[in-house]
Amino acid sequence: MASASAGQADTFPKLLLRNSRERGGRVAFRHKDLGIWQSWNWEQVAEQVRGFARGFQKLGLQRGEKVAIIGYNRPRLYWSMAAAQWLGAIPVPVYADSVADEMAYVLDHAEAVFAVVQDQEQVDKILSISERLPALRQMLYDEPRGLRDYDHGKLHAIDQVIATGAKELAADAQAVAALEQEMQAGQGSDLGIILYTSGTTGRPKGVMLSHFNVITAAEIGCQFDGLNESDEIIAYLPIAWVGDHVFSYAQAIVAGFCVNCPEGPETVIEDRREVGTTYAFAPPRVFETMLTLTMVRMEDAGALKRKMFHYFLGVAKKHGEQILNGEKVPLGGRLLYMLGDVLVYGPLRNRFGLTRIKVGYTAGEAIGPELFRFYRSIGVNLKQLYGQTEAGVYITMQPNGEIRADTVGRPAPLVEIRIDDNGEVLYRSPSIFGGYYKDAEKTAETMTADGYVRSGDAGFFDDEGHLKIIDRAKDVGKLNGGDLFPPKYIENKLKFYPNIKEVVAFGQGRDYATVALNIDLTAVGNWAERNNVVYASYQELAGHDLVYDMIAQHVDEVNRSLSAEPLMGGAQIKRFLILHKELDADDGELTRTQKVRRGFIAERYAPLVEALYDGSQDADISTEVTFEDGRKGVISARVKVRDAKTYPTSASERSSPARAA
Amino acid sequence: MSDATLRPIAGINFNSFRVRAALILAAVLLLGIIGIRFDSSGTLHKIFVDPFDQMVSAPDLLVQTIWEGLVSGVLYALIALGFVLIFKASGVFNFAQGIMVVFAALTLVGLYEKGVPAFLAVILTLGVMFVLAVAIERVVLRPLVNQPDIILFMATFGITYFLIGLGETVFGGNPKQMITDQLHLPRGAIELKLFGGFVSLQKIDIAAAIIASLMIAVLAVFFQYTRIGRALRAVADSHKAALSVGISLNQIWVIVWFTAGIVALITGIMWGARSDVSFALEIVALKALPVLILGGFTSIPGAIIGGLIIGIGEKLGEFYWGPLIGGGIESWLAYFIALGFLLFRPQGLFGDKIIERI
Amino acid sequence: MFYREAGQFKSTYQADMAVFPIKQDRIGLAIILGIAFIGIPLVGGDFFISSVMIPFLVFSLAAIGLNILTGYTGLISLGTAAFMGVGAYACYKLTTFFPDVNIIVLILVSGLFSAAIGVLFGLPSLRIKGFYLAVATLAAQFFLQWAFVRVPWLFNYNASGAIEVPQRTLFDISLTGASATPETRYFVCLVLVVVLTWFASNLVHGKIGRSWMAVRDMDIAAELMGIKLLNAKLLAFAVSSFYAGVAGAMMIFLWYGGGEANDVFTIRLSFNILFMVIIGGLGSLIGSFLGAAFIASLPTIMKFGLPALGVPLSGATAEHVTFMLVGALIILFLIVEPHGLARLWQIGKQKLRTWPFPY
Amino acid sequence: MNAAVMNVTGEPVREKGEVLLSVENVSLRFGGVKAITDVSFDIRKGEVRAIIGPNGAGKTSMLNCINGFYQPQEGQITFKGERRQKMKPHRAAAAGIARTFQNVALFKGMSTLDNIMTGRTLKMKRSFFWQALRHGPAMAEEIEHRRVVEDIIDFLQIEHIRKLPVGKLPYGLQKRVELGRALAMEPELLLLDEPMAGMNLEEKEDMCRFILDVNQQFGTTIALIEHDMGVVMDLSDRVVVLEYGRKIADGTPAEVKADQAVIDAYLGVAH
Repeated sequence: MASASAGQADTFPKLLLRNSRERGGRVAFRHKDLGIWQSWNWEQVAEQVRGFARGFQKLGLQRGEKVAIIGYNRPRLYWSMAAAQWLGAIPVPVYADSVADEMAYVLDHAEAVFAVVQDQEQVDKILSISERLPALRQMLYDEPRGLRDYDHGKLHAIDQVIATGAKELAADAQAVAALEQEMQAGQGSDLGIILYTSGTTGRPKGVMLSHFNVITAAEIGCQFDGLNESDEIIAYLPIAWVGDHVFSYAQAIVAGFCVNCPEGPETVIEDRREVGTTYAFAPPRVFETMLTLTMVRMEDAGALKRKMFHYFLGVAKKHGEQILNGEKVPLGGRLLYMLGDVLVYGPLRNRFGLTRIKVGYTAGEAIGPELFRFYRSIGVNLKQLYGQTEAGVYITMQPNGEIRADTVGRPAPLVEIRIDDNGEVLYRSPSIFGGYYKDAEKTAETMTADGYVRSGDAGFFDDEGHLKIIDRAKDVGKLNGGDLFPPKYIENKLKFYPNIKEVVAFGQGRDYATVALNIDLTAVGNWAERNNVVYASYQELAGHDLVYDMIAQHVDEVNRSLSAEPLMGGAQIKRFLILHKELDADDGELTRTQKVRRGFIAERYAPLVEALYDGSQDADISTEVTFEDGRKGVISARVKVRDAKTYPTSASERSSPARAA
Repeated sequence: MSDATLRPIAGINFNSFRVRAALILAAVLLLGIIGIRFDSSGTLHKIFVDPFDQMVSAPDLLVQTIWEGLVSGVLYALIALGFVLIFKASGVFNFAQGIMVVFAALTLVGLYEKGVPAFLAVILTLGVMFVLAVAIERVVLRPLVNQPDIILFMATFGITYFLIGLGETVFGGNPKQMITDQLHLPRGAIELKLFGGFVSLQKIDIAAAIIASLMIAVLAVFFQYTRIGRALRAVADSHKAALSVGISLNQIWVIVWFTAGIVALITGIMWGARSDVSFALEIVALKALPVLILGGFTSIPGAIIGGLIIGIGEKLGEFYWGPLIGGGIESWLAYFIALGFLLFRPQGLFGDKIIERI
Repeated sequence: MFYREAGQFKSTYQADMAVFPIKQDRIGLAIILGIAFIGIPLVGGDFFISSVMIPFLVFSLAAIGLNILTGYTGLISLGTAAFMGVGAYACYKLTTFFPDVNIIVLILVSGLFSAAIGVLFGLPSLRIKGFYLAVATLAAQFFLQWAFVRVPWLFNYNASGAIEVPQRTLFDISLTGASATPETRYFVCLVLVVVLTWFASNLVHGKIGRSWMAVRDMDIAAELMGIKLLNAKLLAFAVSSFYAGVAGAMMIFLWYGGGEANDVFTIRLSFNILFMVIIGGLGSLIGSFLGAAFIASLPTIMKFGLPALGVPLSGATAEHVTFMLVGALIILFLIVEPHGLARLWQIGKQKLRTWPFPY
Repeated sequence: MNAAVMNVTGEPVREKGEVLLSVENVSLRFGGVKAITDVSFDIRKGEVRAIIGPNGAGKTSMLNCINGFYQPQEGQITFKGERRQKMKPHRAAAAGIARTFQNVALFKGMSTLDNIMTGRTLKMKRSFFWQALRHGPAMAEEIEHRRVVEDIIDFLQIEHIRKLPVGKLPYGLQKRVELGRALAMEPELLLLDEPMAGMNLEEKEDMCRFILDVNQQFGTTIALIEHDMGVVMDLSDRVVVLEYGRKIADGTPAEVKADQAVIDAYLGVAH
């Protein structure tokens, strides 16, 4: 797939001018400001950017220099990217909420000579670190509030910079020509942008992407989902993040659709509802919050309404996804769903601001299948995507009709994927980055000789060629037999059962995998009530044979699914036990964000872990616990250990993983 | 904060306003006098000179007119009294007061017609008025507590409609005769020879004046010397203060509405004795409103004096000037008199000074 | 439930300040107008049109007038019926003086006379407030009512005291008089009401409406904003009386037909219109329509509804019971929803907008 | 980049202009009660003038005299060279005096937006006829003023309550809306009657910032009554101190703070 516009318009400023010519009257940017959606069409945007570029030029910006851009999603900040690119300078968007120290590092490392910022807060932040930024020459700001009395020697209002630039261009034909020349000098292969990744370890790394990289990535996305100039997106994610850069800047310019900037971070939901975006992106937690709020609010509704609501959610669960996928659904179900659409789904989508949604994406972390299916069942075409900054975002995508909750889809167009021996996902495409800025060593570590990029994630392809991400590659361990042991993957599989609340998987350096788990007291308690199981405490319920039977079934199902997956068959659970107490952050067993602390638990419950591996049928344990009122006590129990059935690994281990065309 | 100072509406610019008004009045008079001199058709003469001529030349008629005005004034005052009682204690502008008068009279007559002895009927009617007070407190006031004044005002419209409907349903819509004799009220007239003419005073009117005075005296004693009376006065100042006396607001409302009911019954008897008992009285009862404007919503003496001014004023106006413009001006003259006063004292003759704070 | 507000954004202040910013509301309004202009004439019988719809429209207009004064400006008036009467008699006199001028023009012009009288009786409002003012407006009510009977010039010295509605046409269609069909009269009423409602809506949504509400909510602060209290109040009286006057003219010329003019503009009618405004909702134009529909239809419902329910009542008793029930209903209504039908409407609309959520 | 070059210029030195308003020997009585006795002071263009004093000192009465709500029996008030003893409040508004109230005096039934739009009333000239049409010139005018109001809303950061009825807003926000309404009049002299009464610390800080911003960005002259001495000392250029309706001190915050009469009357009292 060759870039359609690569010939003539191979940089963003050129694309911008193309938009101005071809769809000049269409709205390009909107910003909720002063009570209404202030709008600019492509022609106006092109004029603004042209003036901005001239303003930059006058302030002394040179080809190849870096411009730091800091702030919330604002049209003028996006324009500053285009204006910098116009002159061949490189925009470096920076996370606005990063602390001064981190910002100082990025600005210094990028050798930014200009900083374009949103408001006084950012101006102050940069002033506070200015002695560490010897290269910084000029600062521009978008919102003048509070900045009136600042020394304006090297501080400029964007408005004014654009206005002066535009005025000069209007008066001086020569300047126009010179500016035109500057823009024409730019090429697709030029460095277009540097995006700093907020590394979980170490200093942020500057990912260098050329115009060609970003345009290619944008085209991949646009063609995959058929995005065009009539689409609307709301830009609310950090501008320094590759997703926002590709969705809200690159794709908007490539496809010519409209970017809507919300009034502020706290009004995003409201603003999204007003705009009614057709193309949306949100991390899973956003979707989760919306669903939780929905459920909480519905609790306050009248009994009849609540009943109706849940009834139709049931209908949606049964038929919704099939209808969305275009599968066959019995007429009765279809009619019920239509009714439900009038009464529940339509209004819900409306409240979420997703009425006009064409496609929505979630990425960043694994989304719970329930959550994912909920949105799809009410008619929101939600998809998952797997991507990285280094890839220019896209690695895998979910084509319509092939959308699963548990995989991240097929390799994106133009992307090749290879699974390394240790399970790590490697990828190659025209949109991958050119290297880390000023860090050849890291670049060499990440890029293979044949041009693949190491993702750092472990994964595998299932039978249908869909990629599954298991875990961070460095967290995936090995059993003594050499089989892969992905603890988080096993744990998540079990945790998707409502009866199971927490799971800890053991197996690193052992012969086989085992798990210790917590049942969910609410869910299992309900079950117990229905099945006349009498219990007095969590401990008693957890030790009940029928409960063990039930959990054994879940474990069995998980084993069966593991056995069917390549590379995972060896990680089947051989033995499990149900812990006699709930894991608790107060006891240090969970982190405050409710993640299990595997090592600590292994230590604390050493006798139980021992029992999992020495073949005994039960084990005694006494643990110190902290009660809610702060008192400490000791719980002793005899915990049963069960064997679980394992299955022969059916799928042949694939030596050569699927490759994308 | 304490230096939230007061702006007496009629304070600072009152003087100038009064001066201006006096000037205007003087100018009108002057113009009138000049006009009379050049007045060929005599219209101005008829307005400004003739009536006074008549007053002087036939003082007996004047006295008669004033007496009649006085009597109807007393009745207006009695209705207004009921208003004031309720407004003072509960802040409710009780539009239904006029209808309560009719309703009470109708009940009394109705009961008598059903064969109940006259005085027992009076007691029973009092009982009905008490039940009415309790019902209004329970059904109307209690659920509407803390609502804006206008809502309570409208609710009393509802009461009015309800009482009209109830009264007519139970006792029929036809006018009835008041049982004057049975209640041993005097009949007939006393003829006084005065200024060379005769002035006729209806005995019932004299009785009305006496009974009204008595009732006002009783009320005054009640307010001055009984615990409940003091509580009622307290509640007019502050609801909290009333609670500290140990009487619940709800009780006070019942008492006040009952008191207003008693006043209504007495007014009804007096009025009924002078004319028929029917809901046509409703419109006449509205006359209590200008009386209230004049006297102020919260002043009992105001209600009395206002009633007398309105009564006498409208009779004089009707008798001496009414014929000039077609007669029947009694229906609106009272309002204009009140309006005239109001422009000078927006809070009424005896009303509390309106204070604006900012 | 029916609201799909996602995607309805405003990119100009003009759109943002629209009276009906939500598309579904505009559709709803169009449907209502469609029913009023097409549906009712097609479906409704003569009786329905002349004894339900025309009264409803006339009362609605009067209620809008009073609502401008009481709901928006906070001045209580008990003289609405009298101002309506001024409109009716002015219209009558105008038809005698200008027999060739179109009756619709005359109806509108007669509103101006009413406005002038309204201003006159509104003058005391500068110094008088609240209930005092309400009582002062009674002066207007009784004086004008008296004038309608006692000033023979007003009814052209007609012996019966009645005024007669002359036959007037537009494009050869009789609009008024005996030969005018209920449908024609209904259309004239409807057009007048729709146009005047639109004007009223424009006024209350702009500078003038804000001045009125400012005077209502906090007159001292309003004065310090530079609003001249007397001007704002008199303007409210003028506009209010204009609407009442037009409604009165419509009442006689398009509904009653003259004969009873001297005893319809009574204080009872003033109260009824005040009821409409309060039960409909103070400070709401929609409320004026709802209130008019409620109060105007209540007696009719009682009259025909009770026998239908199997409560046998003789004519007179029925009337008495109706009175009682109306009184009781008013009290009940004030207890249940003191802010009127408009508030119920608002709540219902809000529920639909947040559907399926309860809030 | 050189930090010094781009630094804040520090507390800007305000040029105190000519006298904008002067109060000369003003006395105000209510019946026999003297609220203000023979008070004189002036307010200069561009300054923040504080009026302080114990409860009942006549501070609010003073403001009421300045904006014409009360007419003093004696003395004169000169505003922009125009000398007068009497003035109607709406005339004061037209002359360029706006104010806020100690107990918020908003139009409770209206939205934040409409409340602030009310402040533009004097500047809106379109006739009744156009208003009734609400199209063409009337709409254009409405939009023009809406823009100004939106700037104020943005300035005071009350975007999120733009369309809510003010009656239900928390107190702190109501105070802010009231300030917005006064600002919408584009006054030359802004009278603030205890702008921070009843606010929590954070709200007070916000309000202080707004007041300073108004003074600096728009150059509005401000006279304010305030009880919080810290606020008064921080905000004001000059302070006049009243006690029992008489002036007992007048000067810079530092001077007033050191004045013995003031200490006795006011500062000495535990607050």
